[in-house]
Amino acid sequence: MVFTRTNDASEPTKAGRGSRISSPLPGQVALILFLLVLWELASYYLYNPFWGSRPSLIAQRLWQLAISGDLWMHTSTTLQEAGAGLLFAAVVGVPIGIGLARAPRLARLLDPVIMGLYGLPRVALAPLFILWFGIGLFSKIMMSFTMVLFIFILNVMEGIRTIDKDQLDLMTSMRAGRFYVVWTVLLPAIVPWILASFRIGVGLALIGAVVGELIGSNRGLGWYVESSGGQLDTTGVFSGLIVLMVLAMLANYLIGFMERKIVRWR
Amino acid sequence: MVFTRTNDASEPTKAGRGSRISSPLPGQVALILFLLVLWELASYYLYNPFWGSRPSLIAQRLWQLAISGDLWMHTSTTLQEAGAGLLFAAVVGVPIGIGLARAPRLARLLDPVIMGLYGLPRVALAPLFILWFGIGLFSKIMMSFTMVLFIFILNVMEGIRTIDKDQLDLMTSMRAGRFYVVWTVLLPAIVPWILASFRIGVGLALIGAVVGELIGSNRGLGWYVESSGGQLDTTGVFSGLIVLMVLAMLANYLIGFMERKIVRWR
Amino acid sequence: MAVMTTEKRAVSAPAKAGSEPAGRVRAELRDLQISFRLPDMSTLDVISGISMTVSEGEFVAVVGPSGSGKSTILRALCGLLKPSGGHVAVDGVPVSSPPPGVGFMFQKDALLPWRTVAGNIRVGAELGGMPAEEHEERIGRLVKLLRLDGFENAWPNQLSGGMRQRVSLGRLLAYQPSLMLMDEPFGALDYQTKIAMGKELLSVWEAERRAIIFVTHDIEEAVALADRVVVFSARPARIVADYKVDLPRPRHMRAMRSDPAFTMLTEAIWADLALPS
Amino acid sequence: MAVMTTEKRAVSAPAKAGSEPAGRVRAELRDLQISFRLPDMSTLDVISGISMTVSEGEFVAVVGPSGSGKSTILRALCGLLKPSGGHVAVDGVPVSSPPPGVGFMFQKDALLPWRTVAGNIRVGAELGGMPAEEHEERIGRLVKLLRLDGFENAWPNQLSGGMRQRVSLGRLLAYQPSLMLMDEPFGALDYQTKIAMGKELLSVWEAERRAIIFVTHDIEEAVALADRVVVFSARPARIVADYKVDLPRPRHMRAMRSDPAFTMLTEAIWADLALPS
Amino acid sequence: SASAQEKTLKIGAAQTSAGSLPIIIADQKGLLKAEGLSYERFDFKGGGPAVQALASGSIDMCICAAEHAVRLQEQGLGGKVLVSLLDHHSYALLTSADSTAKSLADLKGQKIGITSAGSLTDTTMRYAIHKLGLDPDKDFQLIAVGRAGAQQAAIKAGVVAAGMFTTPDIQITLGESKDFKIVEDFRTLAYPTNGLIVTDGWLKENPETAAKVVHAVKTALADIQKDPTILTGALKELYPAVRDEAIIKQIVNDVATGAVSKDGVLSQESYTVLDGMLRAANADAKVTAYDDLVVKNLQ
Ligand SMILES: Nc1ncnc2c1ncn2[C@@H]1O[C@H](COP(=O)(O)OP(=O)(O)OP(=O)(O)O)[C@@H](O)[C@H]1O
Ligand SMILES: Nc1ncnc2c1ncn2[C@@H]1O[C@H](COP(=O)(O)OP(=O)(O)OP(=O)(O)O)[C@@H](O)[C@H]1O
Ligand SMILES: [Mg+2]
Ligand SMILES: [Mg+2]
Repeated sequence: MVFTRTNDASEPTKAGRGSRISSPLPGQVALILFLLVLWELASYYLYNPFWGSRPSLIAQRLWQLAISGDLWMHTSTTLQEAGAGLLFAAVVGVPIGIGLARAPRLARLLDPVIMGLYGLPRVALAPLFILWFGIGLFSKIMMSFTMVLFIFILNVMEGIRTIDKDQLDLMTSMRAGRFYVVWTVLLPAIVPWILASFRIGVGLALIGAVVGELIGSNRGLGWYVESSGGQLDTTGVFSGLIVLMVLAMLANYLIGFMERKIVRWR
Repeated sequence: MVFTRTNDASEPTKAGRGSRISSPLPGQVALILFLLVLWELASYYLYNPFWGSRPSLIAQRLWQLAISGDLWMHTSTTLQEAGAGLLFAAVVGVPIGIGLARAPRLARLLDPVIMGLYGLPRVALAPLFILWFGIGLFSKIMMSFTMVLFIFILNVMEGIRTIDKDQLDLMTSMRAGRFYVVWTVLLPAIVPWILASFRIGVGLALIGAVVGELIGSNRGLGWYVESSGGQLDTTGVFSGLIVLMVLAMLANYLIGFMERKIVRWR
Repeated sequence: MAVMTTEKRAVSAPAKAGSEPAGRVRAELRDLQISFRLPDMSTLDVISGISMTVSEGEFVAVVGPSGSGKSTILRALCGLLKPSGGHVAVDGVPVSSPPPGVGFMFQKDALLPWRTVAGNIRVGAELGGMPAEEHEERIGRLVKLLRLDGFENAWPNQLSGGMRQRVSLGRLLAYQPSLMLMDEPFGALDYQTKIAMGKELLSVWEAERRAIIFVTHDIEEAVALADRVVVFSARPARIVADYKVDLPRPRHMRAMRSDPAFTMLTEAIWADLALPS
Repeated sequence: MAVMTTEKRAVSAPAKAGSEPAGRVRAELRDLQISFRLPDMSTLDVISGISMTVSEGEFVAVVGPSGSGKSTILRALCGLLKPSGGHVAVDGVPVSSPPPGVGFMFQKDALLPWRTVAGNIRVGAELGGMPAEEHEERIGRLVKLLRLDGFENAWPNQLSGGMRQRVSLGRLLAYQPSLMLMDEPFGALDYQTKIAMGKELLSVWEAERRAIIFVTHDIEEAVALADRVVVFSARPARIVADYKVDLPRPRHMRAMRSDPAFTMLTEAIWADLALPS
Repeated sequence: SASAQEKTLKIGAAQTSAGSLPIIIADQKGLLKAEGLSYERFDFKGGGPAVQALASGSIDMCICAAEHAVRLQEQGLGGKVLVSLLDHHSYALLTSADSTAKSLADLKGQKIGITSAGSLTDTTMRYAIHKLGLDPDKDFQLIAVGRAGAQQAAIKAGVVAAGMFTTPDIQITLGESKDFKIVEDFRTLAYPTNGLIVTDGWLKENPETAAKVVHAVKTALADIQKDPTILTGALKELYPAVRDEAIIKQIVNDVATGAVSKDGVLSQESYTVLDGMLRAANADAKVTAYDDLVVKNLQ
């Protein structure tokens, strides 16, 4: 028998809770459709579509791209780059964050170096990225990775500081090993921080992949956007951007889904 | 009489605590000097300085720039852009995050739109940025701002979900007004999340400013780096990068200082 | 030594004690049902049909087994929980959100860790609508009354468990509710402190004739403080008994303990609680 | 009905009770000093010179005013706090980090909110080094013993205060410490549950002759359960008295209450506590 | 049979530019294949990253301005122009149609949009301003704006007075909107805008491949001279988004007449301009001698 906190006696302070069951999807779709219609109308009456294109043109373009197979090629390229970068950043960043939080002296020593590295604009490091990682998939993954890595490190470090001291003391009192504490207390406690990092990371991973593609590539959504821009093809630019937006939205749904799976106790 | 939790009876689980008093600065400086020496040596023996320049060359360049006054001009430009963008993002993002967290139905409706906007690579929007915000300081601030805004929104939203339900219920039971709850419970509770956002935001604000300087400027560290890069002047690139790193480090010190001032109760 | 009548009511009969002091009815529960839904769509019935009223100036203690639903009832009275069935009213108005004048002291202290002792008490003062210029004086008085002198500026994590509970009590008193819901307010206190706090509570209550619903595990404490003691059964909670305590006030707990009437009442409650449910 | 000797010791004399059962000394405090530094560089003296020993198989209750330093002493014994002066040893070894075999039940329940009832109890089993294949059976037995049947898979936020405390107790028992430090373990329980839990605790203790240090506010509970009752003064804490309780076991709390010897001892402790410090 | 050992060249382009057209034609006409070659093109964010990728060996050759070969030599990495692709400048300065300015000189004191600092547009503007006897830093403000879309936006928004556009942006901009006009056309200027740049190291290791590439590209250049209309197909591959036939025609015309190199040999005339520009940007620049910049034995 498993309990959830939802009940027929829903509490007024959590008015939203009940509606978790009723899907928010219809509303969201309606809102997006509404915005698209607004955009379409604006492009007729308010501005020259050269600047912002027009949903109907974009839809047409996406359809062409889909038929030619280019859409999938570009999308899957960017998705691989951003996805791999994001996951890799999580896998590396969370342990580093935990390690630094548990070794505060080391953390304080490394603090300025970490922040310094973080503050580096990756775009300017493009040559080094090309030198180190070539111009293939890997250099874009690394670009995504370095954009997102620090998010995980910094969020996890701050998250660990907020952990209830009593829970840690209790573990200490029972002589729990380092890994047991990490697994039983630290990781579950920072789940919200990790989830927030993923949410933040999605956008940055995409930006990283796009920046990587700007620096040197021949495929991917970033490349497509840049190349369209070079031909003053606004519809192409916005088609690429729309696909990027859709990717970000889908990733967010996935994260929300994971959150509901993982955080059942809240 | 004010209490702090530090005591002569320091607890073993918080071994690092005592050393908060002893400044970490000497160690940090030593580490950085060590890395610089390593870099210098590597540039002689391991690689062509075309790729990574050399600290001594960079120091020389920075000295020249400082004397000519260019260093300060570029630095202050970028600092203004990134600083204003970061602060503006905090001022706008925190209330939006709180608002969305307290209106979960609205938040769920807007969720995909927000994530979609967040996933947009700003670089690709350069023409729109120029149309909307011109090419002055303001457009760079907006670039920084849009990079960092979502960090605050997303972190704050997730932070509010972690708040102790009992504290909120208690406020509800005493019929506390919306603003009272925000001021007394929500804001203090999400201070760690806001601080983490600032830490993450520093790097992104700098990146935003640098990207902004790529699309309409004739000064700033990003401009200087780009300009040097275009001429394959690696020393120029790294001089600019070093200054950016130093800015990130200083900002981090400032945040750490603020944290100690604000979170006295932990 | 003390005059006492022990009135035992049938479980099914609604408590009539409330109407006797001829006071206005402050809180009313009628056929209250509260259940929590389980994910397998089965239901955990916590409260199944409880009815009781609390009148102006009445001090009602509630005792019952752990997990029987005492805290849940207070939450429902305060509008923090919508019951699945039945009627909850405060001052005649059906409860949907926290009613004015109702103060709730949680079982957990729920102190704000970023506020000092004085700061946490101030929350009550601020929300109780006390004029701002009186805050300092009032907080000072409460700190003294709660024996927290010297700790005004301490952070909650620097306090012992009992001290935290007293701060929470201080916040409630600063709020000056006319109907006080108290969930084991003295649970973490030693006897001496408990008695001192009980005395203070009684003096506040007697001076202003507030209504109090007081959940406790300590039967003697219940009898020593309250006008009525309501005994809950184990989950699903029903009212097993509703005793009227007619001991004269002011009461002296140590002295009462040797009073056979006092002993008889506590024994009776004891026996009620020991019933298998 | 019961043979009882009340032994009152001088405050300054070290407790000798520990040596009498001829058991090995498990825990020893010698001239313990604990103080917290205040930011104005003044010092809050919480413990100033406490000495006591607890021997194998001994059940020692500690009572004292709220904020006197009872929890602090347990923290020092468990190595969670380095005292500013004096000597703390467990099994003859000076304590610097938590010693093996020592289990500490905190005053706050400190449950992991992301673990179910069974999961929280399992923490104790896992860290107590019990073979993995015995976990399920042991947890099942504890859940039953703690009357938490049906709530194995409930999350902590779905439990009442008393249920949470019992889960915390379950975690301690699953850890199977040979020296148990218990900080108000029954504070949130009603009498009936408290007695049932006390009985279970005693049966564990009697079966395995573990040593127990048991902080409580309930004097009767202390006398009913313990071999010795140590009475603390208000802060800065000193030992006011150290009583040996020679009531025969097994003890029946309800029955004992009417025993004049029991009453005498509780009255004596009461008087000690009422002393102005 | 050739496809069995077909060697794939990685060619970087400083950006999607007309300089790629001869290579695309060499590919479309099967000239590369005939040499046992194929290629994969990578687009870079400007010449800097492309040259750095070249120097790191990530790509075999790059379609870049000859000045980058000079810079590679400066850095001791050895850069050579294997074949010249475009030997006239490709940029023009556009301003809004209602501007009264007739030439660059009329824009004195105003803001001019260049693509990015340190880029060809930057050096070109400095060179041109120097030629007018003015100071590029005092008499003008050169603003890094980015590519054509941003330039259009900047001119539209009035934040710059004029901006630098390249082929095909010039033709598209003028063809699609009546809001712009050319105020200064640099496309008549001899300049080694694009060549296939390689490093000395690569050349030493791949002399045969280099010869094959030179042969294929030179043949393509000759084909263009014979029949400029073959550019149309290449254009459509390079700029699929450009669909207006009139604009395509205009581009083909502009590229075929003058812009594209006739024989793939870096001309002395364009080298002289390059030398002048580099010195305008930096008075004590060490400009590589003509003979060190070209690959003699393959010409
Ligand atoms: N959110 C919830 N979801 C599911 N069950 C709940 C929830 N809240 C409370 N319960 C259940 O309701 C019952 C009553 O809880 P309540 O806190 O009212 O008990 P209580 O009488 O106050 O007990 P105690 O004396 O131990 O504090 C318990 O069995 C508890 O498990
Ligand atoms: N970290 C700390 N910093 C400052 N003072 C502290 C700290 N921890 C405890 N104290 C003080 O030490 C004293 C003793 O605390 P302790 O928790 O040991 O009391 P206790 O005897 O367990 O009381 P209770 O019965 O209320 O739980 C208290 O006055 C408390 O304010
Ligand atoms: Mg309760
Ligand atoms: Mg305590």
